[in-house]
Amino acid sequence: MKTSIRIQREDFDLNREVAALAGDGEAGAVASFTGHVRKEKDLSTLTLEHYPHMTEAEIGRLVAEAGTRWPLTGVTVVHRVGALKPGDRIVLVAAASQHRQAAFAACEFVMDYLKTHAPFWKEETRGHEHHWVEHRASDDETAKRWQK
Amino acid sequence: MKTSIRIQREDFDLNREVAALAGDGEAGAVASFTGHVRKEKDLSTLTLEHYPHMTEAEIGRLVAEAGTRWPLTGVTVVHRVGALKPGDRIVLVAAASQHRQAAFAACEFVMDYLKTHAPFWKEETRGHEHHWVEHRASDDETAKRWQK
Amino acid sequence: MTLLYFAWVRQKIGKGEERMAPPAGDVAALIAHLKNLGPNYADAFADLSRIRVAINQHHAGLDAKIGPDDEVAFFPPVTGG
Amino acid sequence: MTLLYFAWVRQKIGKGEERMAPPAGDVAALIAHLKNLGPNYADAFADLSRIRVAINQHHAGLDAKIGPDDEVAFFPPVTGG
Repeated sequence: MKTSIRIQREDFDLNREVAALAGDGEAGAVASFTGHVRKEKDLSTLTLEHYPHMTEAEIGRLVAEAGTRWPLTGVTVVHRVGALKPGDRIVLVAAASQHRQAAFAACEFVMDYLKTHAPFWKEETRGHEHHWVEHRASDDETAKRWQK
Repeated sequence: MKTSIRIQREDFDLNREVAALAGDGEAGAVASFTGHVRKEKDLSTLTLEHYPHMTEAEIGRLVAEAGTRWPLTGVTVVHRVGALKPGDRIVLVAAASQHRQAAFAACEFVMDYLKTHAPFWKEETRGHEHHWVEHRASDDETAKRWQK
Repeated sequence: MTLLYFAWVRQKIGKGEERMAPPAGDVAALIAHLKNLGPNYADAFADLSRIRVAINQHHAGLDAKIGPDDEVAFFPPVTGG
Repeated sequence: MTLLYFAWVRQKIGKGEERMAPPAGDVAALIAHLKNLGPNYADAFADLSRIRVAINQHHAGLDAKIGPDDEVAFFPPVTGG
């Protein structure tokens, strides 16, 4: 399974990421998820902090677990950090397989666990106010559906 | 709900399609699926034929149904026709929402029904042999899970 | 009535489109009529389990009624995506 | 022992990283030790339901044992993705 996990400030190129997973036809199905900064009243900046090294390690563990659950040919996770604006892309999770349902399930699984396990924190800037985004209990509930 | 359905010979730009759905932050979540021509022994070309007008109409009905089932801000479907090579992209289905699970479910729903309902046919070329791809009964089974 | 044929149905019949004024009835009656037009039609419609039908660009069954202004399409089970 | 703090835990304590040789024990004992170091620590650890822990870059619980060579991180529940 080809695995690529990157934490970076820069944006990513979806065409390139999906092409790398599809290869010359090794995978027939690529499911992707992109998370974007929502437009909200007065929100000017969303700043992402993370725990270097643990982030990559934790996502690596989630991706490896996905590889044991579904027949995947590759998984790519790119998560941005630093200051982002409404509409900016925050995260990409893409999973490739010969089987459509495996690609979808793995993509959703990695995304759900990334939300609950990967050490990132979002701080919102609204006018002169800064505040840390609260973790949502609903994300914990969503992730629980994958428990065996 | 922003809807874009296109049948075309040309490839598509994933960055542009996803950006159009995310807008300036109207949607926080975009789930995408791309189907690619698989590399198989002796397969040189996969040629796609369709039923013009019905294709767009049928996909439009699937997308409208998805819009009644999930809170979506937009859906884009691009399906290529003509002669494709291994690794080439065949289809894009992308669904945008404020909610991650809605985006994933709608994307998978549209893809499943497109496979069983949209009037496309694939012909494989292997050496000097041409043959029409057989419909897979497993696709019908997969689509049945969405029946209410 | 406009008749459309796609994929191997088109290849077996030898054309993609034709206009016709068949006897009134349902899709099954139309197919019975077509099968009498020649061995190419008889070959295309030899196994109805492999034939799908659309009327005016909506999927339909063999028992659907059709009239002179309808567009009726015959094709194999779809294989897109 | 290396201690790391992230997000508002970092802001309340006033630093992101420090080295320390606390008494041996589990994470809960370490937190009790830290809370005695000053009001900034006491504030950061006032509500343990809002604190998450990692030991050597693996999520861990308050009852996990820790030693002098460990990297222990404290942070709020995560909000990435």
